[in-house]
Amino acid sequence: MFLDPLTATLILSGVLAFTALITWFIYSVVKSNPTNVSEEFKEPYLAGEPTSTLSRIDAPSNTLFWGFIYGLSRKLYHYLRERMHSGILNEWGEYMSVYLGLLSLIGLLFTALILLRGG
Amino acid sequence: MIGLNSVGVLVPSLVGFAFILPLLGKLIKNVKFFHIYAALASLWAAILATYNAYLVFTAGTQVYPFGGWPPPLGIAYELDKLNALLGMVTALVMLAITIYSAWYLKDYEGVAYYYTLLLGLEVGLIGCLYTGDAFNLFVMLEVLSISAYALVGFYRSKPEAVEAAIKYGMFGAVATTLYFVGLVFIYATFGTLNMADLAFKLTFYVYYPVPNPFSGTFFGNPYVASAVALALALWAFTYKSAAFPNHFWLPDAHPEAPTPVSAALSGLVVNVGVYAIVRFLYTIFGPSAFVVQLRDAVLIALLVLGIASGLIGALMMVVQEDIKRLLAYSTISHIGLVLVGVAIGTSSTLNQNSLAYVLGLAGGIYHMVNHTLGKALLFLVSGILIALAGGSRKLDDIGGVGRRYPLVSLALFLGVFQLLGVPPFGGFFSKLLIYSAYMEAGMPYVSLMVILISAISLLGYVKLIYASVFKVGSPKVEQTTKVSLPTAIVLALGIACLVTGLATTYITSMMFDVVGSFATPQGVYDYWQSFFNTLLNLASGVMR
Amino acid sequence: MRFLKVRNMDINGFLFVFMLSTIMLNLVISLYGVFARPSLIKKIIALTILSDSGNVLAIAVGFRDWPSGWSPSTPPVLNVTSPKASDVVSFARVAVDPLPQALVLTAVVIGLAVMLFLVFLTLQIYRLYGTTDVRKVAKLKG
Amino acid sequence: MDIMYILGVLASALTYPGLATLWIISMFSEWWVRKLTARAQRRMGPTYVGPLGVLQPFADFIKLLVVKSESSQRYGNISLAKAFAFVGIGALVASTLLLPISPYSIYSRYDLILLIYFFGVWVAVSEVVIAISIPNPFTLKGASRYASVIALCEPAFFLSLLIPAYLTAKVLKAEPTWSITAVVSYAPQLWLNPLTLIPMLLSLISILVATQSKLMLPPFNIPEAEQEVIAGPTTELSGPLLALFNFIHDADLAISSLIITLAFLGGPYPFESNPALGALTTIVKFLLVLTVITVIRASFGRFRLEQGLKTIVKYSITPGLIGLAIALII
Repeated sequence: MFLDPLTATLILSGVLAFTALITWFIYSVVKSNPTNVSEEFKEPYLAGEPTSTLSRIDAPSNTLFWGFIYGLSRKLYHYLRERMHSGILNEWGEYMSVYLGLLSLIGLLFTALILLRGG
Repeated sequence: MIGLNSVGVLVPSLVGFAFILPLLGKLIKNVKFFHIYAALASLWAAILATYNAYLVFTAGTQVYPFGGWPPPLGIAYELDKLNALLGMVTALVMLAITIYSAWYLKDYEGVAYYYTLLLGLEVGLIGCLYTGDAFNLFVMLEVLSISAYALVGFYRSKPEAVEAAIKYGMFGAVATTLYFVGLVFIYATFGTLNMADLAFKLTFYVYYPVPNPFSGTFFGNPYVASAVALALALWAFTYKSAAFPNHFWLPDAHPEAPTPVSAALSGLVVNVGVYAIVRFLYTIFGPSAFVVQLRDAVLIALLVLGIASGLIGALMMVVQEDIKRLLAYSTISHIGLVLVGVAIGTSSTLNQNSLAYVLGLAGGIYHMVNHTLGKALLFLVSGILIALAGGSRKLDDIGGVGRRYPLVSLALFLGVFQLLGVPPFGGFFSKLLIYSAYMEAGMPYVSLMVILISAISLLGYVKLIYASVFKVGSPKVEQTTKVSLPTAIVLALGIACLVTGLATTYITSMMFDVVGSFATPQGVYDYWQSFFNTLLNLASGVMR
Repeated sequence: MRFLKVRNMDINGFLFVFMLSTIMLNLVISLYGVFARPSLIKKIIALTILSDSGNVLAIAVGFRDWPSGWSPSTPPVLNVTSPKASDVVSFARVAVDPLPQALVLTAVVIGLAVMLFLVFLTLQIYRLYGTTDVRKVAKLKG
Repeated sequence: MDIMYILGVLASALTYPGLATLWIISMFSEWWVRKLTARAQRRMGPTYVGPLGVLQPFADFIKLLVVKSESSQRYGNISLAKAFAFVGIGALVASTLLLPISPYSIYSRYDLILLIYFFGVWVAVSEVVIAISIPNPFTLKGASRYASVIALCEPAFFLSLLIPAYLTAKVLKAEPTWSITAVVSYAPQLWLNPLTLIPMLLSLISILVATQSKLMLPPFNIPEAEQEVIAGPTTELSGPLLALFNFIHDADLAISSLIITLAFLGGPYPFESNPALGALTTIVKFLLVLTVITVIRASFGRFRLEQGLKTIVKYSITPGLIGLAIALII
């Protein structure tokens, strides 16, 4: 049926919620076993190693996207963090004044254009 | 003849509420009084702003000339649907923030000054939005800025806070001064600073050149004046709205402020910059103004800047280790998206495809509202998490406090979904409008950039959710901290996020109305028409 | 350079253009000062120059009819108790425009507040960091 | 729009092309991929249940769901994981309704974006949340790896669907614009026109690589360290939850292949008028796409994460961008 995108999204969201509810219902009917929290499963699964081999269970959040940050875009991030967002007011000022210069240049070019055309 | 009305009374009464506070602070020592006082003042503002919005949406544009002076001579507030709507959202979110402050500062002694500044911030915000006078916008921008600088440096013995405040304040002062210089050029050439009057004169300049004392000189050339004024004003407004490359102050300033203030700064103050950009580029230097080529060039520059800030904000989110700093970069990213939305109105788009024009602007304004709700919510949640984790803002120290507070986590999820823009949250629909606008305008690569920005920012939000809800840490949970009041507030904001999505058909048509009131020739006509009506009424009163 | 031509270019016109150019130069120099000088104190001084240049520019805008004649403009005070229309017209021709002065008055007051605040922050920076060099005041980054 | 229509949509969400059909297709796709991979590696693959073991995935699924018990570790939040699993399944079902394969399919202008958000974003968010809600160093690695890949392959997926949509709107002036339905009806014409052939080819390459990476199939399921378990995000999942996660993953595979089949290979073309023959053609094309994906999967080794990400940029985003540039020019 042809709908406008907003209504279509709302209907599809309704379908999402409805299907999720139905799936949950089917799941709770089909699954008869209770949640098992026996001793065997209490610790995280570390391929057979005991938890004590690790100093911490979780990963520090800054290593979460190591591959994305250091693998893919190391140069980009180096530029963004060390050069651009250096925290030094004057280095920010360079970027800002370039932008101000750009806006002034647009204004100047426009004015020159108009005046040359004899406005 | 022009008595007190709700449009005119809101800002002055808030000024009164704000400036009596230091005096009361000397007299009354009970901290609770100030919490209640500030909440009541905010409630007053919220009721009035909502009533004003109701008035504008039912009865059309409202003009309030202060002191009964006819508008181009005196200052006037002019409310069309755009600023009425934004004013209502601002006042309501400020109400939530003020109530939240009562919890946040429950052990703090000097609350009188805090609330003076917070109410001053609200005065600045609503004043900036309501005013119909370009110079009054400058004054209100300064009121807003001074409150904001002071609130950023509120913890004045903390080196980082003072550093952030001076970094923000130093260039902020430059920005507002440059805007003032731009206004001088406008006044010299057009002889007026009233926005509606300017819109009128700029539209009809080609047909009826206005003579001015400097006609024929460089100084009095309207093209020169428009170019200078637009360049300087735009620089100042992009500074306030933190668009790349004027965004540097934001990730320093917003996290260092007290958390409720961060929510106000990130959710509301940046909106004022965008609002001013929109007002200048669509109402004053509107599509029918005589400086069309200049306007097109500026809009294309804004589009590029919007995409750049979106990308940089999203990329920088991924590497943050501080929860509030992560949210601050997310603000930059979203303001970029809003700018992408409102930068659609080049003359070629308008002439070839007015549907794209309306869609893009509606998407931009809608996204502004959505971002306000989502970002205020997330900052307030971050305040709760930080308090529970013993005061550290590091993502690692927060270490999954959220898993012990399911309602707070629920609010966090709602806010993240709003900002990530998944259906059926409001953030999705505003992005949908922006996508469709650029597809309609035959620029699908812009839509591609928007989806790239969204996809990269997914990483940042995953990091946020992971660190605050799922992480297995051993955080120092402050058992004594009661969080029922702030939890109720963030849940209310979360519900608001859902409602902006589920009621989207109404809200979208409302946004189209809003766009019609400030960006279409008819809307601009109405804008100066109501200005002239007020002028004529007052003038006939004087004659009598 | 037609667009730089002032009506009746005489000594006053020349002075007017000269003043405008000076103000523009001042604006640019002060912008350089704010953006490029490392010391916060120097930045604040440059900022003062910037806002004062803006104010002078505004005042200059208010001078009605200056470039054209030798007689200076008069203050915007109407010295006739019951003015006729002709009085108002001649007054409007010779009097200074009062509005820029009102604007400047407001801007000066606001500028004072901002400047005081920035000076206080700089003092606090000096207390906390022991320097006002912005290259060293950079704890927040990334 | 009346109540009967809504009821019809809901019924369709549960039967065809919704939940039930999706289950069958995705289990079958899993079998097809497993069998082909096994044969390519000179193994037998599933054989026990049903002819050629075709019912093996069904049996596995039911066994995991019904017989095994739910287990939770100390840090896990199993109910949240389940909630997001259901949401993920809901999102997949909702995205099947956008494909023009049933009388109750929903289409609108810009429904391309709806497809991306329901099929891409919601599913990705669900999978990530399922993984991190039961924390463990391996699941975290898996989840962060998945999120990193998604950050690049989501735009690539969008880009490669954008090209045929743009071409149908611009060259063929088809209505509704930017709709997957219009793309499906007009895709074969784009292949026949030499001007639009090149961007279509580029976007096909782009979407194949994007699908491969979106599903974390080899070569994109990258081990970070030697001792890492390959399971990645599913390390801590067991019993019914694992069944749900596998279902999401298989359904993701099935729908991706279906999208490629419909949007690029024209679905029932050239037998649109004959329902039976058309359905048969669609099925054959669907199996072809699955086979191609399996062949790519079987013939590559694994990449490290940064290699994988660079591959997406090189072989998915770059051809997509070139294709878009060509599409914008012509």
